[in-house]
Amino acid sequence: MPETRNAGITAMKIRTYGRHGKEGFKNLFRNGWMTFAAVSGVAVTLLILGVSLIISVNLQNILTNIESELQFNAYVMDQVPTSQLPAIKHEISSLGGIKQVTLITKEQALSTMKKTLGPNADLLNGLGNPLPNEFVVKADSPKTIPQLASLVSKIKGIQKVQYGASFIPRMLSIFTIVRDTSVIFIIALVIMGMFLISNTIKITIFTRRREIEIMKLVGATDGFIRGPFFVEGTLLGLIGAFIPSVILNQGYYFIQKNVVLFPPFALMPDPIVMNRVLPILYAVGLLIGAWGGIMSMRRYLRV
Amino acid sequence: MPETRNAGITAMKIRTYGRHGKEGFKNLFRNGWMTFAAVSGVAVTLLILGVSLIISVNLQNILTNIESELQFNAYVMDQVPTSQLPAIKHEISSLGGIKQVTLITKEQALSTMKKTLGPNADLLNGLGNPLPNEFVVKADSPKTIPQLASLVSKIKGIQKVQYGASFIPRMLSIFTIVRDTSVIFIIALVIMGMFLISNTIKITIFTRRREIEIMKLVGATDGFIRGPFFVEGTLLGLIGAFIPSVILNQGYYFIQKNVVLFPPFALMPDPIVMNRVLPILYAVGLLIGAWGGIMSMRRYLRV
Amino acid sequence: MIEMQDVWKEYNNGVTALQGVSVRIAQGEFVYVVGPSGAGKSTFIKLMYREERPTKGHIFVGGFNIERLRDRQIPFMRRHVGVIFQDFKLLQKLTVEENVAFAMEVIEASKRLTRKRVKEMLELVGLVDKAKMFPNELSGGEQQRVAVARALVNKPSVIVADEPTGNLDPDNSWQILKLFERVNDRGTTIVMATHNRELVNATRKRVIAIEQGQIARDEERGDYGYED
Amino acid sequence: MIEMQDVWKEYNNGVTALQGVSVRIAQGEFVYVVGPSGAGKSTFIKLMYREERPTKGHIFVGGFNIERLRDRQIPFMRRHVGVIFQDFKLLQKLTVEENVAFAMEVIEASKRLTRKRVKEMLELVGLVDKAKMFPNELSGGEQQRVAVARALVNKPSVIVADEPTGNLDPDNSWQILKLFERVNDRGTTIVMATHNRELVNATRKRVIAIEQGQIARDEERGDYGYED
Ligand SMILES: Nc1ncnc2c1ncn2[C@@H]1O[C@H](COP(=O)(O)OP(=O)(O)OP(=O)(O)O)[C@@H](O)[C@H]1O
Ligand SMILES: Nc1ncnc2c1ncn2[C@@H]1O[C@H](COP(=O)(O)OP(=O)(O)OP(=O)(O)O)[C@@H](O)[C@H]1O
Ligand SMILES: [Mg+2]
Ligand SMILES: [Mg+2]
Repeated sequence: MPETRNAGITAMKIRTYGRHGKEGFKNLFRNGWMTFAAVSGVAVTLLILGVSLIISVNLQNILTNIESELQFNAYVMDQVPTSQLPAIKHEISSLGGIKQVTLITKEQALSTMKKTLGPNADLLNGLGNPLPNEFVVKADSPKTIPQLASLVSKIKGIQKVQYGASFIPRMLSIFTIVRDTSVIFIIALVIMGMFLISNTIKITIFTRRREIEIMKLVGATDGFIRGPFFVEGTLLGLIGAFIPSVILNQGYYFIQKNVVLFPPFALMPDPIVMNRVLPILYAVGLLIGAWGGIMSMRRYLRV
Repeated sequence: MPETRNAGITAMKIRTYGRHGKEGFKNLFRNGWMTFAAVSGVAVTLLILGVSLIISVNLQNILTNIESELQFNAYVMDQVPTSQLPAIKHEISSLGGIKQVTLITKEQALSTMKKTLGPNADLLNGLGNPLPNEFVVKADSPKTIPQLASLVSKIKGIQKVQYGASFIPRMLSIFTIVRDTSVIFIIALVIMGMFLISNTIKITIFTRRREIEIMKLVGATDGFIRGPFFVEGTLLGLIGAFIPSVILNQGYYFIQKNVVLFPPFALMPDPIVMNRVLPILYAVGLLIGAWGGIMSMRRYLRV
Repeated sequence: MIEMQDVWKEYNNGVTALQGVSVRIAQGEFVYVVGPSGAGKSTFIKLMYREERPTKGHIFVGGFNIERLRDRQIPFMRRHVGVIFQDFKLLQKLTVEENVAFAMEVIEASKRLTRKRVKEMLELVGLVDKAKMFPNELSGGEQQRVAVARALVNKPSVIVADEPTGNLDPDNSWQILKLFERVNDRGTTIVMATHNRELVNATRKRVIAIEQGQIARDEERGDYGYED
Repeated sequence: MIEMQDVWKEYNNGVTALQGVSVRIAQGEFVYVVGPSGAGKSTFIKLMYREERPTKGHIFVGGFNIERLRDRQIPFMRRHVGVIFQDFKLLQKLTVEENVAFAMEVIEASKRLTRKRVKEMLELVGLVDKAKMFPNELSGGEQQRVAVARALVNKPSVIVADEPTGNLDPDNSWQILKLFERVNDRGTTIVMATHNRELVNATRKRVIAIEQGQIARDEERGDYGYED
């Protein structure tokens, strides 16, 4: 026989891809409860991951809402005439990082104060208006508030700037911690989820190592053996992601419709959350299902 | 041969228990990476469970802290003399569900107001003190605040009761939701964790079904076969719980020492949290490891 | 004593492997079971230690009424029957000596006795130097001899062997057969399914021929038959 | 053509199964490999399709230099060698006909040809009526015949068979042997390890006797030997 046989490696026939698809699909059923165990393992893992993602996404949103409500007050000097207030407002607005500037005139402030004092408000009568004009300033990011406040305080005509000095840094540190923690937590969870899923698949394939070895001994190429496993793994990942995605979608829709929360704490609308969460679930499921399966069978191909 | 053979069932010898222990321990090593896969699966699942438990425990604590700070104000009529204030204070305190009552005299209130007004405080001069005496009342539970407020308002000498009417119910609904959600979430997570772990063990044992069948055919009783599996499952659960418990303990200790948070948001001390979380981890790990293993091998014993 | 009364066996897939088999084997007999591939020999043998259950009929083995046996009594019945399986059924995670010892641990024999008997048996089948090896490190014939050793180590009152020499060379086959004869001389019943014409014809014992699930021939001091 | 040049095989556990084996088998030869249990016959055979790799020495099979083969070329080499394994190695999840067809799917033969060849082969080994059954529903001999069918279905240029009649009655064994002879007549090399003295002595072909890992005898038209 000629030595040229060594070059006998050819591309796979198209028909063979069809076979892989069919075999992969069949295997799903032939492996019976083993498939069930693997799919349900993947589904449960992704469900946990999905719930955590949804919570995290909403948490981020709530934090953003609250942050956007953080503000400080700038009191205008008494001697500044009302006509000059728009100019000051404009000056404040033109600082970088300002989101919104609202003028509260001394008249508005007084009526608010009267409301606060309630029946005792009479006592303020005949006093004139002791209160100054003020601006309520909202910043793009709460982190910049101390800095912006000091800038604003230097604007001509501004007497004083006031903000919850103790409150903001405290809030900020908690926000930062919650946000960072939740991001770390989610990343860790995705990694662990991937680990759990690939673990399940690894064990599942371990039960079929003999099968793989036999195929190899009968002359199957690695690609030929991988084909159906790839299809099977993909389907497994797909089903394993589909189940939690349906549960999450329906469940979240229900909760979001029925639980009425007030603005800063409101749940984000269903489609926005799902558009962020579901792709991650499918990506993890599919990737680990198909790719993880192929990887963990690799060692049994060395026959 | 006599029919009396049918009664040949005897109790297991003590020596045999020693053998089960030894064999179970040996199997842990003989099954090599399979044991590793199962243990790490259990460990990761319990780690996720543990982190969620810790977060939940702290969340509950924070909510309790915040709740305990919720309060309302009761303004005293102007005509009530200062000498009668202690009596009113006592009357409020003696209502059920009151945690703390603090008197803020009109003088204290005025100085606080002056501080708030800052440089404009001068404007209040020569006005006398328009502000009333007031009591700050903290309740045991925020839920009772509306009710307590209405009771206090009926006390003689009390002019008016004021609380963030819109704020409290809104906070309360969020608290209730967060608390209930986190409890449901944790329960669901425990169940899913149990499912994942028993799934892993089920697949692990599936790979050994032939082994179990052979033992049965060679004359081993169910108990004899279960023995080493029980030991192995117990060890597996124990190790699988030990790893996350060490990680959680060390990790939480580190975080709790290094992350400085302010009172209502403070993290609970390490020992208190761990005393609640670790027993759950060990219980889930051991229970599912030993009992789940035995259960899932049952079907292979029918030979 | 082994007795079957009009035993039928239909597998789940509809194959009828045995059709009305009745046979009586006295304690201490040595019986060959012969017949073509797929005739029902293994099924016949599997019924004796209840790996398979008959669809119909009664089976008695050494005082046990096989179908009436409660689940928890099965192991105790099996301890009186040493089985050599056609596919060996060795525990892959145990070494050769541990595989043989397992049959004795199951009956909670003392460590000392176990060690002694295991050593004896491995000597008899010629595998002392492979004692520490695992089954997948053995040749086919060596695995088969481990299976023989495990079946005999407990001195069961009945030995059923399903082609115990299928993977053995004539020399080793003869040795195993002589071992069986010695054990048989001590009063142990032996039922052995075999394709080995040489052995059967040379030893002249009772031969039960099974064909298509039925007993076609049952001769004292018979021969293998099927000569062409 | 199969050639071995001073081949040694030491397993990981230290057992030396082959010690300096050199042999040349021409294309179209029919060779029996005989020898006692554990002599190294299976090892000798496993080297030919690279289930095991030699510790030392060179092996050539049908134009392939076995040790030099790159990993991705191995499957293509194996397609020229039909193997009947001592432990059958059937795919438990596939039916009988699927098991046989698998060897043809691997070489991407057309569906029609596959169906035709599978049917032919099952007829030859007498298993047409068991085509839809799974291996664990077959008797030992039936499984062995499936293994034979799978090894032959591709018309490989070399067939290596490790005790292909170990679980078969004499009748079926003869049938398999005749099948081999027919295939051999068409130019296929056949290497067959066997313990079946009857077959070897009745057909008189080249006999290679392996003892303790060495070739003890290599005779054209030899007999089984080892008579007592
Ligand atoms: N578990 C099973 N499920 C379904 N059918 C079976 C099963 N085991 C055996 N059979 C069928 O029962 C018949 C008898 O099988 P058995 O194993 O008893 O044959 P045998 O005489 O031992 O053959 P051999 O000599 O080849 O081992 C065969 O046709 C076989 O296909
Ligand atoms: N995978 C393995 N690992 C370690 N040792 C092995 C392995 N396979 C076989 N051996 C040893 O190598 C020697 C030869 O084994 P081999 O299977 O080649 O024998 P054989 O001639 O086929 O015997 P049999 O007729 O019993 O099948 C034996 O001593 C066996 O214990
Ligand atoms: Mg049989
Ligand atoms: Mg061999």
